[in-house]
Amino acid sequence: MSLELNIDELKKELEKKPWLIEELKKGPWPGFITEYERMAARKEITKRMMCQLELSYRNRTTLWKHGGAVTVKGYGGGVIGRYSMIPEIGPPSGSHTFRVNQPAGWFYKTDKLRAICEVWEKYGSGLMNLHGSTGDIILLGVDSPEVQECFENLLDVGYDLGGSGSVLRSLSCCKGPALCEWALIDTLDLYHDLTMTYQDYLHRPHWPYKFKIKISGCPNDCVAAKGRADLAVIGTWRDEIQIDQEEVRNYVKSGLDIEHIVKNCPTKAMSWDGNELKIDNKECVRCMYCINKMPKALKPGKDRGATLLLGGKATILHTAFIGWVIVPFMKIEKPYKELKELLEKMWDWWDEHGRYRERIGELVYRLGMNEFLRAVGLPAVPQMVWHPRNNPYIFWRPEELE
Amino acid sequence: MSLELNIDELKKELEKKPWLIEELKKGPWPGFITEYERMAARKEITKRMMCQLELSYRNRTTLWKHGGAVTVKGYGGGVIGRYSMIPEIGPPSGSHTFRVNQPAGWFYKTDKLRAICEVWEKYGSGLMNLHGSTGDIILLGVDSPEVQECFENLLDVGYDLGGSGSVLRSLSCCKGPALCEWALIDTLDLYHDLTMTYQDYLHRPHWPYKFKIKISGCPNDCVAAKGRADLAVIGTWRDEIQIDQEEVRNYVKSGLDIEHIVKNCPTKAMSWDGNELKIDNKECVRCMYCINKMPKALKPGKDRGATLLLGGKATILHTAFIGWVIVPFMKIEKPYKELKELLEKMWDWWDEHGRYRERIGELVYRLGMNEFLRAVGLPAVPQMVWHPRNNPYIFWRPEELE
Amino acid sequence: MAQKVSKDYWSKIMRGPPYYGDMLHPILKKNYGKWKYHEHVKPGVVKYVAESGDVLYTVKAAIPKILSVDTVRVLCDIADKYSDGYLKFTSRHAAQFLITDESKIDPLIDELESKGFPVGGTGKSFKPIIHTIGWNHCHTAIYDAPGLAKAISDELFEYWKKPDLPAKLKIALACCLNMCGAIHCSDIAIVGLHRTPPVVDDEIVSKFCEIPSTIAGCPTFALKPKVLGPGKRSIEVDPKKCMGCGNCYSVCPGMKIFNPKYDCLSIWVGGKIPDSKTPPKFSRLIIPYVPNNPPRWPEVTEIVKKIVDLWRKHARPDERIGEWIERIGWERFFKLAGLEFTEKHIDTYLFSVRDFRSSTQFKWE
Amino acid sequence: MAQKVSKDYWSKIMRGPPYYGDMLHPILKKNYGKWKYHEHVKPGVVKYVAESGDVLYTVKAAIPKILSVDTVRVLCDIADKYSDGYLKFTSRHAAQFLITDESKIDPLIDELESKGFPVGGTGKSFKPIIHTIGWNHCHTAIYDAPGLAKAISDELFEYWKKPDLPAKLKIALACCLNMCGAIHCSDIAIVGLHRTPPVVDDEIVSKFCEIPSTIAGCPTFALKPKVLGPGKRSIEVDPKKCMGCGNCYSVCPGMKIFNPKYDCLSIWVGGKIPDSKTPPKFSRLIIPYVPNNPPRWPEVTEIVKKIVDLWRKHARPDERIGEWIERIGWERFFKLAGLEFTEKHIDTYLFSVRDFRSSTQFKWE
Ligand code: SRM
Ligand code: SRM
Ligand code: SRM
Ligand code: SRM
Ligand code: SF4
Ligand code: SF4
Ligand code: SF4
Ligand code: SF4
Ligand code: SF4
Ligand code: SF4
Ligand code: SF4
Ligand code: SF4
Repeated sequence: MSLELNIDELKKELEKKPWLIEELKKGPWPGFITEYERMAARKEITKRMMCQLELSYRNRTTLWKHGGAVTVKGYGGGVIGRYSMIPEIGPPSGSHTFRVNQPAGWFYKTDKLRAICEVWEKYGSGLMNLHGSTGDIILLGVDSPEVQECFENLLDVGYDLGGSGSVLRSLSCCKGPALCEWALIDTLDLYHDLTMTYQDYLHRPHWPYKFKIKISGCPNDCVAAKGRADLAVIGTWRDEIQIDQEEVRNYVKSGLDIEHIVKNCPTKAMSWDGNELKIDNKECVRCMYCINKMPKALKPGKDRGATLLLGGKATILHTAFIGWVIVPFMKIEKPYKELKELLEKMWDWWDEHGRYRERIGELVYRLGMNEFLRAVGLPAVPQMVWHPRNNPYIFWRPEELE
Repeated sequence: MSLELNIDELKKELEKKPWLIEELKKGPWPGFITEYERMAARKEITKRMMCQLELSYRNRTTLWKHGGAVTVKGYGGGVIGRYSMIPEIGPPSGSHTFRVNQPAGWFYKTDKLRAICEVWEKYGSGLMNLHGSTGDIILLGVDSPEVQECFENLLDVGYDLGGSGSVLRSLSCCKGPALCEWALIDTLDLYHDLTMTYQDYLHRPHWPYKFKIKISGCPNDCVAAKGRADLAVIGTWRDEIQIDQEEVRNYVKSGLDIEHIVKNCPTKAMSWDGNELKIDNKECVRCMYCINKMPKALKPGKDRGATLLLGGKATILHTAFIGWVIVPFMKIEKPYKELKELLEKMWDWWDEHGRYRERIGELVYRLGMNEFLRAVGLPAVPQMVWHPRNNPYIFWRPEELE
Repeated sequence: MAQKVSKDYWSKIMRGPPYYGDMLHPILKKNYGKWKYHEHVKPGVVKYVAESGDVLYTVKAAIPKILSVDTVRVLCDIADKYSDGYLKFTSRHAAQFLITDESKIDPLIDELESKGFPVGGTGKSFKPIIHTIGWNHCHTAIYDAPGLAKAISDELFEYWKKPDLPAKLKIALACCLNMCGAIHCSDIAIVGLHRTPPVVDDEIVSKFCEIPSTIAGCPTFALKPKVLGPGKRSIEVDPKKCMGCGNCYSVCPGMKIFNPKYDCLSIWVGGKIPDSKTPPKFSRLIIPYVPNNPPRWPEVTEIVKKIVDLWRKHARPDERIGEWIERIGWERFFKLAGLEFTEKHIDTYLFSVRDFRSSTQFKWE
Repeated sequence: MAQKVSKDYWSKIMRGPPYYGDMLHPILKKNYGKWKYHEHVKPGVVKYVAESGDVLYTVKAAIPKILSVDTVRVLCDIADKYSDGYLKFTSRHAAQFLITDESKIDPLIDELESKGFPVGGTGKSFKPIIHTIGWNHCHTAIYDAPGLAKAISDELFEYWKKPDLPAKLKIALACCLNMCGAIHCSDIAIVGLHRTPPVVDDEIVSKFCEIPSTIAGCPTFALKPKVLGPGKRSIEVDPKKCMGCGNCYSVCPGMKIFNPKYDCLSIWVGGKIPDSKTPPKFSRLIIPYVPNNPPRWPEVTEIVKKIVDLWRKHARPDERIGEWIERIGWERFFKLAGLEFTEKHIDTYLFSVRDFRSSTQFKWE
C-alpha cells in the first residue's frame, strides 16, 4: 500500500459531511447504504464497517487487511478472516465472513430465512449478501470471539457452512424441475445429493485449489456453469424435439416472425412451409434457441441426461477458460453413481498431479487431455473439440506401437 | 538409426529384381523414376543415387546423412551438404543440393532453361526439382569437388543461388500483372526489387533463423504466402468493386446460380434483385469470392495496395502459424520505400531479440505484439485481431500512467 | 481456537444446507418436473402453466445485494402475505415471489414498489448486475463493485422496467483481477486493474511469506529471490515483466500491489453463456483505463449507457451484444462507438496467437 | 574451401536471379497489368483476354517434380514449337504453355500427352501435389514423398482431367515434421511421424553437438544433460515427454530419431489458404497412423480416394473439404468417413485449450 494511513486525519475526514457514500442513496435502484444505516443504528461493528467504507470511498482504496486463518472447530473452510487496516476506526478485532451453504435453487420458506436473520443479528453485523457469486448466503462481519458460537447457532437453526479455500466449493443449480418446463435433469436433487455426499470435501481442505460444480437443467445455463465451474453439468437430450404444430401456427398467427427463427438456427436444421415446422433432429445441436422462442409449441426430447464440461474458471492464472465437453451424454439418475465415480477419479488425478493453486482445467492443459482421459477412463470423442489437432506433436505409448 | 547397415547385404538386395521403385513407373501420372534412368545411363552419381533410393524403399528409411557445411566462396547459404550413409553404394563423396534462385513468377525463356541444363549435366546428377517448395530451382546431387566450379558456371549463364540457413530465403510471387486480371500490385517487380536490394541478407547468414517473403497479387494468394511466409504481401483494394451489370446478367442468363453466390458472401454484402447486383462495399471484406465466380463482370477496386501479414510458418516449434495482419493497407509503389523501411526495422528487432532458431512470429508470440508494434513503429488497429483480448494481463509503461 | 463446543457439536456439523424439498411452495412440489410452458404477462411477471393445469405467477423484484436482516425480514413479510410464506432468489440475486392467485399480482407489485423493490427484469431486459463485494469487505478490491453496480443500475433502470432491448443484458463487475462472479462471459464487464507492479515490503515478505511459491506463482516470471542478509530473504520484481495481476499479493501480503493513484477500471463487452444460437463467448477489452471515481463513477456509467444505446440502435432482434459485434466486426464496433484501439487491446498472453487475424478479411472501419 | 576462383568472381556473385522482364512472352509484356478477364475453355486450357483485345491461351501440363535435364529440354522443345520459346511453371510446379494461336492448342495437347505430360488441372480439379524430396535427397525423411505423390496422383488422375470436383483439391505431402511445403493448410496433407523417442548416440553427441542448445530446443523439455565422464557429456531423453518432433535430430545428428519399424504416416484434412468465402484454415488430424508401405502406399491412397469421394458426394458447390467439414461438423465427418477418433486427435500442445469445445453445441454423430 503506497497509502500512508494517518488515523487522526482519517477521523477528521469522517467529520466532513455529507459523506460520499450518501450519494449512493440517490436513484431508483435499491441501494445498500440504507442497509448499513439500519444496522449501524444498533450494531457497533456495523457502524465501524460503515465508517471504514466511507474512508475507502474518500481514499479510493480498500482498508481491509490480508485475511488470517479463521475457522470453526473441525472445519478447514467456510469462514474468511477479515481484519481492518484501521482498527481504531473500523472493526477493532475482526470482521469475518461466513459462507453459509444455500438451499438448492435458492428456494426458501420464510421461517428459515427469518431464523438466519435472528442468529446474524445476534452475533454479527446484521449485513449479508443474498447471495454471493458462488451461491452461498454471505454473512459479512463477525468479530473473532463470536465465530464459533455463531456457527453453532447456525447449525441449530438448520444451516451449515459452505466452502472456502482449497476445497469443494458450495455447489449451485438452477430452479430446474421445481419451476421450469425445460429442466432435463433434476438439478435440485443432484445438487443436494452431491452436497451431502461430499460434505467432507466441502469442509476440509484436501486439494491443490478450489473445485466448483454447477448444475443447469438445460443449455440456457441459468447458473452460468459453463464459464465458472470446474465441472458443469448441463441438461440435454438425445432424441427429437417435441413439436406441437397447432401451437406453432398459433405463435405465427399472433405475430411471431418464424422465418427469423428458422434463419437463426445455427445448423439450419429447421424449415417452415407456411403450415408446418420441420426439424431435422440429427442436425440439431440442441442450442435451445427455437424452444426458447416458442415454449408452448416446442419441447426438448424425452431421452434426457446431461453434458459434462470441465475446466470453467476465471482469469487467474492461465486466463479464463470456458468449460469444454468431457462427456457428451450421461444419464443423470439417482444415486448418480456414474457421475460420482467420475468425480472421484477426477479429484484423485488432480490431487495427485496438481500444483499449488492449479485448477483442474489448468492441469489438463499442462498435462494434456490424453493424460486426463486415460486417468479417468473416458473415451476420446470428437464432441470434445471444435476440430482435431493441427500439429503432429502426438504422444505414443510403447504398448501402442505394435 | 536403429537400422544396422550391412553393405554386403545391401548390395545383395540390389540384385533382387525387379526393383521396388520400378513399381512407380506404372500409372498415368508422369513419374520420376524414368528421370533417374535417363541420367543414370550416363552419370555415375545418378546411378548411385538411384541404387540408394532403391535401398531406401527396401529398408523404409532415408540413407542420407546429416549434412555438413558446404558452401561457395563468399556465401553462407545456397548449398545444402548431403552425404550418403552408404558411400560404398550411394554417392561416394557428396551429393549436395544447389538452391538456384528462380526468376520472378517462374517465367522462362527456353534458352535460359537450356543453359542451366547444360551446366547441370556437366557438373551434377542431371536431376533437378522444378521447383522446390520455397520456389528455387533445386539441383540435386553434386559432388564436393565440383561445387565451386559448378556455381561459377551458373553465374556465367545468368543464375545465382537462393537462400538456405539463417538468411532471407528466396522469395516467391504469383504471376500477377503478367498474366492475371486480378493483380492488385506488381508482384513480379516487387519480387525482383526486394531480391536485388537484399542480396546480402539472402546469401550471408545474419539472423536467428530463416525469413521468408512471399507476394500474391490478391487475397486468392496463389503462392500460399499466408501460411508459409514470415512476411506475406497480399494485394488488396480500398474502394469499390467494379461491376459490369450487363455481364452479370449474361452470366445469369448462361446459367450461373447467382443466389448461391449472394448467399455465400461471408458478410452478406451482396444483393440481387433479378436485374442488378448490388454490393455494399463498406461491408465487403474483399474475400474475392464473387469476383472469382464472375471474372467478366466484377473487378477489384481501383485504389490498390497490399495487406501485410506476419508470422506464417510451418509446425516447428510453436506449431504452424498462419500469418496475421500487421498492416491492413500499404501502397506498394516503386521504390517500395515504406515496405523496405518496415522490413529493416522488423529484421533489426528480430535480430536483436530472437533466440537461436526462433522465427519472427514466435518472437512476437514470446514478447508480445505490443513490443513488436512499438519496435517497428506500427499503430495498433482492430484489423490485427479477430477480437480484442479477453484477459486483463495488460502491460503499462511508466510514462503512460499520467 | 481452544474454545469450548457444545456436547452434540460433532454430531451436528456436516449437516449440509437446508433440504430444498422443505423450501418449495406446495404448488412447485405438486408440479415438480411437470411444468408445461410459460408466458410473459408483463414486465416482472411470468406465468407458468403445469401439465396439471395449475397456474403460477412469478413476480421479480430488485433488491440490494448487500442486505440488512431488517430488509430480509421485510421480504419475508411480503412473502408471507402474498406467496404463502415462500420465496426464491434468482441466480442473479433478484427476489422472486410465487403467486397462485392472479388477483394478488397488482397489490404485490404495489407493495414491492412502495417498499423500494422495483419489479421488472423479465424477458429482454436489463438483469440484476452480478457483482462482488469491493471495499465493503474484500482486501484485494480496487474499486467498490456494490457502489458501481448501484450507479449503473440507476442509469439503466428504464430497461429493468421495459423488456424491449434486442436481447437480455447481463452486466457483471469485479473489483479485482480475481474476477469473482466470473464476469468474463458477460455482455458488459468492468474489472479493476493495477497498472503498477507491487512494491515489496521486505519485512513482511521475509517474515510471513512462502517465498518460493510466491515466485513460482507469477505467471510472467517477473519475480526472483533477493537476499537481505544472513538467513533473511525477500523478493525482487522486474517491473518490465509485471502486468499487475495481483497473484503475488493474493499469496503474500508483502507484495503491495495497491496503488490508489494509478489503479483503474477497465471495460469489456460481448460475452455470453447460453448456447442459444451461438456458443458461449468471452467478454473482450474495449477500454483499458477508466478512472476510479467514486462515489458514482460517472465516466463508467456514461460509457455503459452509450454502448447499450448503440446496441439498441444497431442490433437485430435476439442479438446479444457479442453476437451483434461479431456480425458487424470489431473494427466496425470500435468505429461506431468512437473507441480508441491500442496495443493494449491485443492479447499478449498464453493463447494470443489464436486471437490474431490470420486472414485478409476485415473491414476498413 | 581453399579452391581457386576466377578473376572476376567477386564482381559476378550477388547477381540475383534472371530478370523476369527478359523471361516474359511479348504478349505478356505488352498487356502487363492490363488483362481483362479469363475463361475456362476446356480441361487444362484457360483463355485470357486483355483490354487491348489480345487473346492468350494457357495450357497446363503435369510434369514430375524431379526432372532430368533431358526432360527439361523436351519441355523447352515443345515451348519453342508452340509458344514462341516461352513457358511458365506454376506455384504448384506444373508446366504452362502460352499460346497466342488458337489453332495450336489441340496439336500442343496431343504432343504433351504423347510425351507423357497429361494436360488438365484447371478449375475445380485435382491440382499437382506439393511435395518434398523424401528419400531422394533428405536426411530427415520418414517416407518418400515423391513416390507417394506419384501413387496418389495416379489414383486421382481422373480429377486432373475433369474439373468437376466441388472445388479445388490441393494435396501436399511432407516426409517429416519439418513440413517443408507448408502442408499445414492443405485440403489433404500427409506427414511422416516418429512414434519413438530418439536413441542417443553418446559418441556423436559428445563430439559433434552443442548440447545446451539441443536441450533448450526440445519443445516439451524431454531432454537433460548427462555426464559420461570427465569433460565428456551427452544428453538423456525422458521418453514420456518426447513426442517425436525430431527437432533435436535437426540440430544434433547424435539424437537418432529414425526408427523404420515404428515411424509412420499420418493424414490431415481440411486446410486452405485463400480468403475466398472463409478465411485460411489449418489441416486437421484424421488418422495418426498409417503404415509406411513403399513403393505405392496402398493404405494411404485408398484413404485419400475415399475422402475425396465422400467430399464429392456430400459437399455443396464451391465448398473446399474443410468448408464442407466445418459445415457438417467434425463429429459427422468422422462418422461418415468411418474413422476412429482417439485421444491422439485432441491437441496437447501450446494452444490446445482453444481447440476444446466450450459449448454444448454438437451433433451426436
Ligand atoms: C464473496 C465472493 C464475491 C461476492 O461478493 O459474491 C468472493 C470473494 C472472494 N473471492 Fe472469489 N468470491 C466469490 C465468488 C467467486 C467466483 C464466482 C463463482 O464461484 O461462481 C469466482 C470465479 C469462478 C472461479 O472460481 O474461477 C471467484 C474467483 C476467485 C479467485 C480466482 C480463482 C481462479 O482460479 O481464477 C480468487 C483468488 C484466490 O482464490 O486466491 C478469489 C478469492 C476471493 C477472496 C477469498 C479473496 C481472497 O483472496 O481472500 C474473496 C473473499 C471476500 C470476502 O471477504 O468474503 N475468488 N470467486 C464470492 C463467493 C461468495 C459465495 O461463496 O457465494
Ligand atoms: C527442398 C525443400 C523441399 C522440396 O523438395 O521442395 C526443402 C528441404 C529441406 N528443408 Fe525445408 N525445404 C523446402 C521448403 C520448405 C518450406 C516451404 C516454403 O518455403 O514455402 C517450409 C515451410 C515453410 C516455413 O519455412 O515455415 C520448410 C520448412 C522447413 C523446416 C521447418 C522450419 C520451421 O520453422 O518450422 C526445416 C527445419 C530446419 O530449418 O531445420 C526445413 C529444413 C529443410 C532441410 C534443409 C533439412 C535440413 O534440416 O537439413 C531440407 C533439405 C533437403 C535437401 O537436400 O535439399 N525446412 N521448408 C524446399 C526448399 C526448396 C526451395 O528452396 O525452393
Ligand atoms: C430465475 C433464473 C434461474 C434461477 O434458478 O435463478 C432464470 C430463469 C429463467 N431463464 Fe435464465 N434464469 C436465470 C439466469 C440465467 C443465466 C445466468 C446469469 O444470468 O448469470 C443465464 C445465462 C447467462 C447469460 O445469459 O449469458 C440465463 C440464460 C437464459 C436464456 C438464454 C438467453 C440468451 O440470451 O440466449 C434463456 C432463454 C430465453 O430467455 O430466451 C433463459 C430462460 C429462462 C426462463 C424463461 C426459464 C423458464 O422457463 O422459467 C426463466 C426466465 C423468465 C424471465 O424472463 O424472467 N435463461 N438465465 C435466473 C434469473 C436471473 C435473474 O435474476 O435475472
Ligand atoms: C498458375 C497459378 C499462379 C502461379 O503464378 O503459378 C494460379 C493461377 C490461377 N489461380 Fe490460383 N494459381 C496457382 C496457385 C494457387 C494457390 C497456391 C497453391 O495451390 O499452393 C492458391 C491458394 C492455395 C489454396 O487454394 O488453398 C490458389 C488459389 C486460387 C483461388 C481460390 C480458390 C479457392 O478455393 O478459394 C482462385 C479463384 C478461383 O479459382 O475461383 C485462383 C484463381 C486462379 C486463376 C483463375 C487466376 C487467373 O485469373 O489467372 C488462375 C487459374 C486458372 C486455372 O484454373 O488454372 N487461385 N491458386 C498457380 C497454379 C498452381 C497449379 O499448378 O495448380
Ligand atoms: S437452465 Fe434451463 S432448466 Fe434451468 S432454469 Fe434455465 S432454462 Fe430452466
Ligand atoms: S434447438 Fe437450436 S439447433 Fe436445434 S433446431 Fe432449434 S434452433 Fe436449431
Ligand atoms: S494471387 Fe491473385 S493476382 Fe496472383 S495469380 Fe492468383 S488470382 Fe491472380
Ligand atoms: S468480395 Fe467477398 S465479401 Fe466482398 S462482396 Fe464479394 S463475396 Fe462478398
Ligand atoms: S473480485 Fe477481487 S476484490 Fe472483488 S471480491 Fe473477488 S477477490 Fe475480492
Ligand atoms: S502482480 Fe502478477 S505479474 Fe506482477 S509480480 Fe505479482 S504475480 Fe507477477
Ligand atoms: S519435410 Fe522433412 S524430410 Fe522432407 S524435405 Fe523437408 S526437412 Fe526433408
Ligand atoms: S524428438 Fe522432439 S520432443 Fe523428442 S526429445 Fe527430440 S526435440 Fe524433444
